[in-house]
Amino acid sequence: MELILIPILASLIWAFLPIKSRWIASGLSLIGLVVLLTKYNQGSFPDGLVVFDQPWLGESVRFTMVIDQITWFMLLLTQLLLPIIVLSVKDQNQKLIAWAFLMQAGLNGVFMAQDGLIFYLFWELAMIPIYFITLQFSEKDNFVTTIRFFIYTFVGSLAMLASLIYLALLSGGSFAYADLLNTQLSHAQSLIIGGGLLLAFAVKIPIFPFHLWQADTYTNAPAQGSMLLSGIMLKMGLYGLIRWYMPLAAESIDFYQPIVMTLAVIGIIYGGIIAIRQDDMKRITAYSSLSHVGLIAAGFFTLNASGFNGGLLQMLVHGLNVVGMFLIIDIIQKNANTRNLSELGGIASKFKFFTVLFFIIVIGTAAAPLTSGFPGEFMLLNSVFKYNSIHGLLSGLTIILCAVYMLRIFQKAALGSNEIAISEISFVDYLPLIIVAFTVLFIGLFPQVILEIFPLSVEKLMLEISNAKGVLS
Amino acid sequence: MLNVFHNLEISHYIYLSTVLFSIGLFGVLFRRNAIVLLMCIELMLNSVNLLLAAFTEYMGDANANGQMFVFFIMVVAAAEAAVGLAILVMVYRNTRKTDVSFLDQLKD
Amino acid sequence: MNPIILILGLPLLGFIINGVLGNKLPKIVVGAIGTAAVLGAFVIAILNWSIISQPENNTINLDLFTFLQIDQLSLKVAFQLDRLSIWMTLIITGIGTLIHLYSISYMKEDEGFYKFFAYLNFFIFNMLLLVLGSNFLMMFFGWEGVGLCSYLLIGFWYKNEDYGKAARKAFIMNRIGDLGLLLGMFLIISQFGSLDYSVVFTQIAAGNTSNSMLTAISLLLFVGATGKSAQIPLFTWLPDAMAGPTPVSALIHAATMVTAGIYLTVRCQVLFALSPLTNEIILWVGLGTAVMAALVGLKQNDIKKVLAYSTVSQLGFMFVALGTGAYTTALFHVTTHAFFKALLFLGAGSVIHGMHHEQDIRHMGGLKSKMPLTHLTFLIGTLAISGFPLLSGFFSKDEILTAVFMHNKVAYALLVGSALLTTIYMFRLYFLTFHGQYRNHHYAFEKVHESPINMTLPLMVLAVLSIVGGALNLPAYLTHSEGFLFNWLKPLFMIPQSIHEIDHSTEYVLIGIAVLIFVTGFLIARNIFVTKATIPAETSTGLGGLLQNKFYVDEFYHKVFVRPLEITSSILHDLFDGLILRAFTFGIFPLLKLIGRLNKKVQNGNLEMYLLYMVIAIVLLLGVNLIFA
Amino acid sequence: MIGIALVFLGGVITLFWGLNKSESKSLWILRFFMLLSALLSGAEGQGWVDFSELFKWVPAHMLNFNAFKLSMVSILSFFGFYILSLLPSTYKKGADVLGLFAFALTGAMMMVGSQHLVMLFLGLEVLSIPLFVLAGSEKENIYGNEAAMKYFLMGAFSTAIFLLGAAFTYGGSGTLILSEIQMKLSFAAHFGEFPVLLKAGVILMSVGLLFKVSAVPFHFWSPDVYEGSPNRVATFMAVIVKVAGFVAFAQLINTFSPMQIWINQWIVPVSILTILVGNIAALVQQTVKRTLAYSSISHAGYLLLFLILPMEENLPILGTYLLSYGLGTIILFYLMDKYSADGEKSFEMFKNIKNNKIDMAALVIGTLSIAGVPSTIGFVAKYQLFSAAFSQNHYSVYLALLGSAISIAYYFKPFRYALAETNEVDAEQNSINGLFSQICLITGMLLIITLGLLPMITERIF
Repeated sequence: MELILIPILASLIWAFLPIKSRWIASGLSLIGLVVLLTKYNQGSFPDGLVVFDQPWLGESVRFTMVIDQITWFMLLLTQLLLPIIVLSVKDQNQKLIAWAFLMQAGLNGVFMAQDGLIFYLFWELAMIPIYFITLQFSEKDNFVTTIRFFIYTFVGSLAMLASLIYLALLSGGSFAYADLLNTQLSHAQSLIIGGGLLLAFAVKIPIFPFHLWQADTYTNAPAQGSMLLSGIMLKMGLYGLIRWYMPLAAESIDFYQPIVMTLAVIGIIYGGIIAIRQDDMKRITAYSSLSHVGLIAAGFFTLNASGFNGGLLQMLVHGLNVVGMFLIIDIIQKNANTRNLSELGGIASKFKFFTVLFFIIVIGTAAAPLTSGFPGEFMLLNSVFKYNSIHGLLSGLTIILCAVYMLRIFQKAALGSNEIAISEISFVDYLPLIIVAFTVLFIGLFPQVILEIFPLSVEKLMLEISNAKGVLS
Repeated sequence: MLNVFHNLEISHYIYLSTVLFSIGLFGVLFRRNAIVLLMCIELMLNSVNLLLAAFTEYMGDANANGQMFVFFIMVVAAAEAAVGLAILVMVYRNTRKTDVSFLDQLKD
Repeated sequence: MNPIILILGLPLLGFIINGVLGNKLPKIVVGAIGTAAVLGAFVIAILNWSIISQPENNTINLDLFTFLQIDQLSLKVAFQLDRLSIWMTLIITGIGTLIHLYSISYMKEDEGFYKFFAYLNFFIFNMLLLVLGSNFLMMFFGWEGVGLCSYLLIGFWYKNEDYGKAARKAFIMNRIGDLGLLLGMFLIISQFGSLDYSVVFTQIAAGNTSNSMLTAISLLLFVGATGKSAQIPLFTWLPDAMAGPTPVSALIHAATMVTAGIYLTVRCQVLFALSPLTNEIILWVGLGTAVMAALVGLKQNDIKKVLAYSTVSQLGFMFVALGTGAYTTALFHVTTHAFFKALLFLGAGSVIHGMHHEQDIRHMGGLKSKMPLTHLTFLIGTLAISGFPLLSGFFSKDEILTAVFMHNKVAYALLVGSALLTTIYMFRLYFLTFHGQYRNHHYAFEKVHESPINMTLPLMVLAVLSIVGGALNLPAYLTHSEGFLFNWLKPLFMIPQSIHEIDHSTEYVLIGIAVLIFVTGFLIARNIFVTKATIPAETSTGLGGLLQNKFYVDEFYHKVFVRPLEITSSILHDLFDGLILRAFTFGIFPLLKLIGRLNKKVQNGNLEMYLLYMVIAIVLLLGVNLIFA
Repeated sequence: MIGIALVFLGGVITLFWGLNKSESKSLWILRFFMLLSALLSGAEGQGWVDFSELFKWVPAHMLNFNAFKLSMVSILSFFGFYILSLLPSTYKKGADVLGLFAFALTGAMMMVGSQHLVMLFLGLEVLSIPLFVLAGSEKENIYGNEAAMKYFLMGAFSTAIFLLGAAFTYGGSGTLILSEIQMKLSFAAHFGEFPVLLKAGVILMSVGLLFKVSAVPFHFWSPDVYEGSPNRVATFMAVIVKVAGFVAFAQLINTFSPMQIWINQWIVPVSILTILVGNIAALVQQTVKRTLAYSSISHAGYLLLFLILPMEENLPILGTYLLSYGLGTIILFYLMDKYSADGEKSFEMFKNIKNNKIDMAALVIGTLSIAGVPSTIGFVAKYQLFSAAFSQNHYSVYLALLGSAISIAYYFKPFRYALAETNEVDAEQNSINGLFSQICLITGMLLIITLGLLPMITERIF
């Protein structure tokens, strides 16, 4: 519970007290991490530990918070990324940090909530800040794109709400996860309910045809907004996929699996192909993350252990890498006042260390062995290949496309002859990058350390899913 | 003479008041002058009064709810008429018109 | 202390030291560290030779930790030092040492000196990872790692856009191959539930795997091999890779990395031996590569480009050998080729260094007098590669030819032709560079100078090796027993490879043919470039033009793959993403706004209309719900 | 009951005492009485105090308040108080006009408490007639005049319709007491078919109420009248009339609950129509005030969904929704009123709000609540209403959700100017609001958030 209260408190402090030091901010955000680490033993329960449980609204809704291994891992992802992001906030928009904290609270809630409506509540709560961040701290008037993004995701959320209400109606008016899980659905019902949930998550992830908001929002949002979005928010969708959609509407998986798999694979290639030609670094990152996240979604939908473990691992990795990319973009933009590859180049001659970090993150994203990108992608591709060799082959193309556009970024931004005027990179700018680069190498070398976090819960989850599927068939 | 009224049935009253009501209604729809509109509305109200009275008589309601209602309606109608005319005067003072079709400043 | 840790650790250590504080250290120290690291690895490998060579338990294993554990499948970071890997290790570290030594003065002026040595050491580390790994995953790590290093080293002079392009091209083409390898690994996982060599190979040898499956796996692995070893269709990156510093070309793009494909095939001998279809494909791909590259080599004027195409062609030879099932022979040729091709590249480097970065052979000539050592060693290299009797190249190539002759006469004929071409273009290169009169007007003949000792020393060592290298696997007709390498590798092969029984008469005929080829080629080249002293024209036409432009393969790829991809990308982004999908998604807002505007018509401020609407509504309500309901 | 008495008293006092005086003093008197009534009836609603002894003389079949209705009365008077506190005077002298607010509020309470058609009718009129006057209370304002005229004519017209319906009902059932009508109906239900007179009656009476709560297609008056009349009056119409109207409406429909299925047949379409028209029309509005008017229409649409539910056990839902709707609407109207002071009517008015942190917060919270975004009471209300309605009718709820998705597009328009730092701010226009309204505002925000996060409180209230 403190994982929700502390950030809210911090956000209030930041919103109304005139503090301006990002060190204090990241200090505040580190508290969450510390608290979480102290909870590791709680997180080690495979079938979850109830950390908070109070009636919220009538008999139907209980404010239930549960931490199991997967949850703990997702919380880790959040608490790990937030300090990095907060540390990189520009001085002139410190107020952004308040929103970031609020969002942290929402995310923690989303990951811990064990009650349908509470889940939805935090889901929205986590979405509000990003909207305000995007609107408030961007360079130009981007109301239209932002409102589109908001409505787009809001429609998805409402579809989810409708499905949850429907589900609760069938489960006898209770939103408790267990009851929803034990509700048996007819085929038609499962299609409607599953479709609603799926829509919400697919928009958030985003899976191929629902990605339109992504590129626009990334390019318009301030770098930190993009980090929060791509680093953590997208993971909400993926988490929802495995924790809420699959077990609850398992009867519909057989129907949706081929559709989603195909769409995801299309998205993988689609994003990759588009990314190789873009000029705006943020756009490239947006489309690359479309393809990466598509791979994760595909991996989940293969419903095999390799896919689940790899997907979870890749969530963390992708979060770190994409945040690293945005950090780099932010630094470059701060100095060169542009992020268009055509106008960049020649950083390497001035900033060797920066270039090294840049390169590490680039190959990390391109999933070179001994970097963090590889193990997750290996497992995911393996699982997709196991599901269907054609899908496997097509989604395998991502390692080629990804190499193409990532190296292109590196080439055009860092290498080359022309000299862009980068004035100075302070230590505060370096620190988050260093952390990310370190994780890239560490996870690349010892992925098993991460995989050790959540094996039991994954097994349990997959068991639940297969049982729920079994109910109908 | 009187018994003519005695063998009137309830249906006649209903028809009559409906006709009256419709007259008022169409008046409201097709006349432009605010005063006429006001009168038409009064006509509608009174047709309702007639109907209520008739029903009371017809059902032999012991404590005459309906007729009691009639009095309330009359009172309210009077109050309404007063307010309406006041508004009308106010409008007339500002626009020199009593024609409602000129009231189209407020629109989307 | 497990030797593998040292063998792998020393280069890694060198990489870390040079990479972290190389810019603080003086250049000589940096060079020393780099060289010493590799030399150390070499020495340790030598020391462990005796252990490996014992007939029983002839492998040293090292299990570090579990990399991934996916329910049953467990992928370990594990290494093994067996007869094959130690052989490769010796080649890599041995030649690596020499080239490090060479680079100390070759790269003297470069400000990226420490970076260069760090990269080189890192490359050695990855290459060793590739050959020492005891499962496919480790090999894949090395596989991609060397690709990464070659990317870094090709683009070493990062200020030059074209070099950067070449580097990216190399990496991406390798990635295409890697995808094949990756998919092959997935197939292996799904089939055998493990990636360890021992498990997989024993299961294959047990022979309860469907033939089609084996073919599929081997084909996918071969796709990976074509990428790394620059075979058709993925060869175009190697000539461009010459953008890198010459020592890099010598080490990576001639001696070691490009032979990874052959190593892979030899390592999976049991797998390939059981899938004949794949072997046929390998044979013909290799053959095609050998001939095609040799042809192109005829018309190149950049000294390094010629050598590059010769490398491609030689790799083709090796794959032909593999295709015929002569695995030892392939490895033998790998070895000898490593010697003389490294020698040639280093010699070329010495020339370039001596002529202050002039690479066009049309602007050379008559250097014999100015740089005698280089000239002599280069000559030896040329002789070796073009199969001068009793030099290393002669034996290895002859074995290949013999094997092909037994296998398929047509292939044999083509390969002979390719060998002939080899001789011709090599001597063309040699004559144009060292004979005739000096043809460079920008750089005075007087300033041309011989390279310092630590550059020529490696040349001499390699020259010696190129001469005696043949001794490693002498043919039966000399020793009346199988060659040393053959016996050395024999315990490794779960399926004994075919010893082509061949009567001596035929064999002598074949040898005669080989010698004949050499002589003819030599004479042709001499006739053209010495007697006639022809200087290749700037641009040649007809067939010549075709060859000079490398059969327009690059242009073809660009037209057929790159360009369409770019166009698709633009179309997808601008048209589909930007218009169609957008219209379908966000088109709803204008639609709603339109309806909203219609409402303006209704809400027009007119009282009577309002009343009318209300009355209509009432009538409808009453009518529908009283009469019709 | 005590509420009616107090507010009426306050009204009378201000009427006579405030004659030709400036507002401020009499405003305080009025606020005091309204707050008092809110507190007392609230307390009575919770059963802490009991005033029923004082009002034994009121016939219970005419006017009767149970716990829920008492809470509604309390909320009504609180809203009255809140409106009068937040929205300042628009005219200098003539505080007697204030009395009319009190009387209108009295009428609203009568509607809430009515057990008898006559009482319902009286409440309706006592609520409406003062509003006719108030709409035109700016005598020189031509728009005010037009608004008054339109509102009056259409109001009177709808009254007539309502009365016809009442007459039919009387004819059909022979009584005007709601509970007896219900009894008669449940007898009739046994014989299957219901008398046509009653059906016609309920439809016509509903039309009268649909007009009051401005449901499509009886909504035409509300945008125009809101726009024409002073902000304070507009707020009053938007909030008080709707709250009272819906409580009465719910009760009326409940009276006819035996024919519920038949009623749903036409309530659901009307509700869907209202939701869609309200939201879509709001999208294209230029002025803030009209947008708010249409937003209130769309909320009427959501609320109509309540009428298809069995009333008794769902009353808390109605209460919560009305509470949330009132709070959000009043805050937004307040901001609109405050920042349109310089004549700017479009959404650009909000670009000056950056100077005032509290107003900013109010804008954010109010908008989120009215848009039904979680962690506000608006979400709790919407969720409860929709999930209850879902059990009766799926499609209407899906459409309602769609509607609330659309509504985001106009609810968040202010932020374009309020947040974006690209817009310049004229510094002298930094508005400090008085301490009192400050406190009220903060109270409102706290209510929204607290009830949003701890909705169990609302269950205690209703």
